[in-house]
Amino acid sequence: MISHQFPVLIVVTPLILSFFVNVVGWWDKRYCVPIVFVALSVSLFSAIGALEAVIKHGGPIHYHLGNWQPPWGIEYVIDYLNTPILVAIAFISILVLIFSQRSIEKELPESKIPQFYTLFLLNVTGLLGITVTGDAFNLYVLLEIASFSAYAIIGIGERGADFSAFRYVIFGTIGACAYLLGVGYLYIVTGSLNMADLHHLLPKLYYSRAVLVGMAFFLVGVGIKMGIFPFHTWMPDAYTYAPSTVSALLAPLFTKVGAYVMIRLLFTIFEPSFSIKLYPVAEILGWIAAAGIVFACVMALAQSDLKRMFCYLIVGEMGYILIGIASANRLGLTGAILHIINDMFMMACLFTVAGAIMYKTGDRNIYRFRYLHRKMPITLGVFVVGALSVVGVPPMCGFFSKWYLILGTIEAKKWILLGVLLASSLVNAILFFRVIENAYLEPRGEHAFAHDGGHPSISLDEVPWSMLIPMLMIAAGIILLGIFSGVIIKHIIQFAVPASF
Amino acid sequence: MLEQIVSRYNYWIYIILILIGFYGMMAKNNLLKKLIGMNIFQWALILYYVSIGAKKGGTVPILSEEAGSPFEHLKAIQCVNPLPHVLMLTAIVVGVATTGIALALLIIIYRRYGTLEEDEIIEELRR
Amino acid sequence: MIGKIVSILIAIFAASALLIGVKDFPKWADPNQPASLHVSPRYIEKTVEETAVPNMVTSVLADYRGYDTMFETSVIFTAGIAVMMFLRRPHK
Amino acid sequence: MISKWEDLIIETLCRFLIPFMQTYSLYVLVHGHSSPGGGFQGGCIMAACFILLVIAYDLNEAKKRFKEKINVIFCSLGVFIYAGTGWACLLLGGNFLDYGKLSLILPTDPIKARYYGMASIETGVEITVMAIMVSIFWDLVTGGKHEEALEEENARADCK
Repeated sequence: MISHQFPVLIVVTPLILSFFVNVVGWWDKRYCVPIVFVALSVSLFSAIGALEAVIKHGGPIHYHLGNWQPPWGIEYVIDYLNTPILVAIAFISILVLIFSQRSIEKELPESKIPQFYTLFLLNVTGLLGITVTGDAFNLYVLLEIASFSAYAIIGIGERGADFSAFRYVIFGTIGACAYLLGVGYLYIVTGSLNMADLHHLLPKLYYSRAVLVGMAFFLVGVGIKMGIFPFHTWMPDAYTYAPSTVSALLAPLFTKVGAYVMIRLLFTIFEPSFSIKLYPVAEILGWIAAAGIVFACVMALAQSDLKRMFCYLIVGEMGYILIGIASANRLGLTGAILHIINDMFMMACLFTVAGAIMYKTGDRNIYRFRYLHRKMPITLGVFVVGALSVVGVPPMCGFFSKWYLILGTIEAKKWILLGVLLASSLVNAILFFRVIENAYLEPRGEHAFAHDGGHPSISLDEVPWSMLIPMLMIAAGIILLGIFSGVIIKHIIQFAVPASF
Repeated sequence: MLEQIVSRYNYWIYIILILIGFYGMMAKNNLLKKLIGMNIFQWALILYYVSIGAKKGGTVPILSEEAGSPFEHLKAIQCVNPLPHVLMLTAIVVGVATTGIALALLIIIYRRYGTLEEDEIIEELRR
Repeated sequence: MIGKIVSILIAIFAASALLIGVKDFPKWADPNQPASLHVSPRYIEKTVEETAVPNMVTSVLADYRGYDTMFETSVIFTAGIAVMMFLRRPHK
Repeated sequence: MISKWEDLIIETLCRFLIPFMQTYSLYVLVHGHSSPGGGFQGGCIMAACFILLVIAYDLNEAKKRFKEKINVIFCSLGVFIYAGTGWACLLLGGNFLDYGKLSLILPTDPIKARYYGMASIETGVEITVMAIMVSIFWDLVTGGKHEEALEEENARADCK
């Protein structure tokens, strides 16, 4: 019986416990983290249960909220596309929570901790809800919950965070309103808000201009939220100035959930025949992606702030996912979906490392990382794993999704996109080598008098275990995802790609 | 053309409002004015949705219990569409919440930088 | 100044894109528009039968689409907590 | 704005008006099922009378009637009632928010149980909206300083 309720438990448990966090935190701040941990664990458990149920059932499972039939009520749908993403969201948010304890203690005043954890939990609730819902308007409401909590937890960061949070409010509202306009344009011509119902109703109306405009605004809205190239301007500032835990939470999850919504939109609400054949939507997305990747590479090379460099990297990674969508074939889309999950782990890895370095040294400038490998060897080891994965070195997961993306572009005969993909991998290698060089290699002159095993003044000064363990688990996750990517594709993602490909 | 405008004038008005709001959001230098532009933008959307719900000759979507037992005979055509109204209740709440958060942010910004002009804040941040 | 002109152009571009869509809309207040025919009739005709509430807006808000409203309340809650976190000084 | 005006007419009028506003707010809440109204509207009216109290008297007076600690609890309590109703339905064997299942514990049939389920969630909405609106008002108007801001304002008034 409980297994039947998994889809809703994923979202509702963190929601109801987030109300407790605020009240309990008012009395004693120590209970905040355990409550959040319990909530997210139940979510993770339910998400794994849902994944199992989907595999056992062999297709999408519908859950009717309030027991109303879908076009009238709201339904939750779990299928092969969203369950792996749900599991990844819940897993990463638990790790970031464990990571957050010490980092937040250092970066925030004590009186703000209960509210911070309330918003943390609400944010994860929103992201999980976006992923699981099957109703276009419900998605909007959840998007707003996720965005509001994101505005708030970004705004309490260091100097400059408040202003970038305000810019994020403005951009985020444009994005959400554009999404709502898209829903409205589809609603006025179909009269329905349910995604599956829209999927059935829309083919008759594919030549209506209202549907085309609706889709365009959908894409713009989701694009702003996920930070693809021309709409990314809010992102680097916001994620750089946010507290390091917050960027470790939002950077991996929020943008990727946006990418998921885009795939839902293009292939569940609309049919592939509309978004690829009738109008050159995929073509346009491909060009935007290529431009975005080039732009992101150039901008990332110009940064000396570690977090800001990663932010531009996200813009590039979003471009990869768009390339997978734009190549419009089975291989490319497999790569895109796999890359959503892999990129969550990769970005979580990089941003937690940035947070750890920030915790110990209070500095993010990559030119001041000298001797860091003696000070924090494990942190830098994790960083190297993440870096190799982003560059695309075989045992790590980043290689496999990139492999599928490249195969997809070859099959679609989109040579420019292929060139961009390969070139950007090279640039990523340069990018990360720059950091590794600064952290690992020692200047020649000083090396001479430190021949007996290290500079005397630099001793081991690693971050506490509560930060190391999540980082190591993420690094292990990257390697395991890489090793088992064949299994994941064969049993899950293969079925997530629409059948018409 | 004129018939096109007259028969859909609500939608034209909402687009004009969106134009104003969007311009305010993008072009104004003062952050509070940006916020006002954002509010106009959101309320324009609400006008749009409520316009969808309208029906000529439709009455309010509330049944009155006094007049005999009219419940069985009610046809959909007699009442305006309640769904957009419900959706817009949500959107109104979202709008209020956005305004609240943005105002709180503006108070912090003003405390920290002593101004609400965007270019002055950016200059202050560069320093 | 250039920024203002660019933003006017972007705004006009967005508005004209919206206007292109408006051409295919049903007429305003048309009782036979799709939005009035597809999902909403059940809300109007069956509300008393199924939920015992004569106010359709309430019944749709709280029952048929009650899940939306729960998150809508959570949105208010989120905003309140956010403002509290931004501004409130430590409690004595 | 938050300090004392000491205007007899305003104070008396507010003392007269506020009970009626609160009653009206409850009326709007309870009659939300059969006439325009509901939790949001009622909550806003209820919040308005606390805000009126702040404007007519001062912040301390309002905080004496509506303590900060109670406000924080109310913020969570309302949404908790809403989600808790949903959980009750879930625990009684239905889907989430399937109020019909409440008939197992309420002495009514499933259709009428939906009516009571809605009444319960509207109450939750009213509580949250009221508490949050008052809390946002306090924070925005005093810049989060609450009593401190009041003292500052009084000191400034004394200087004049």
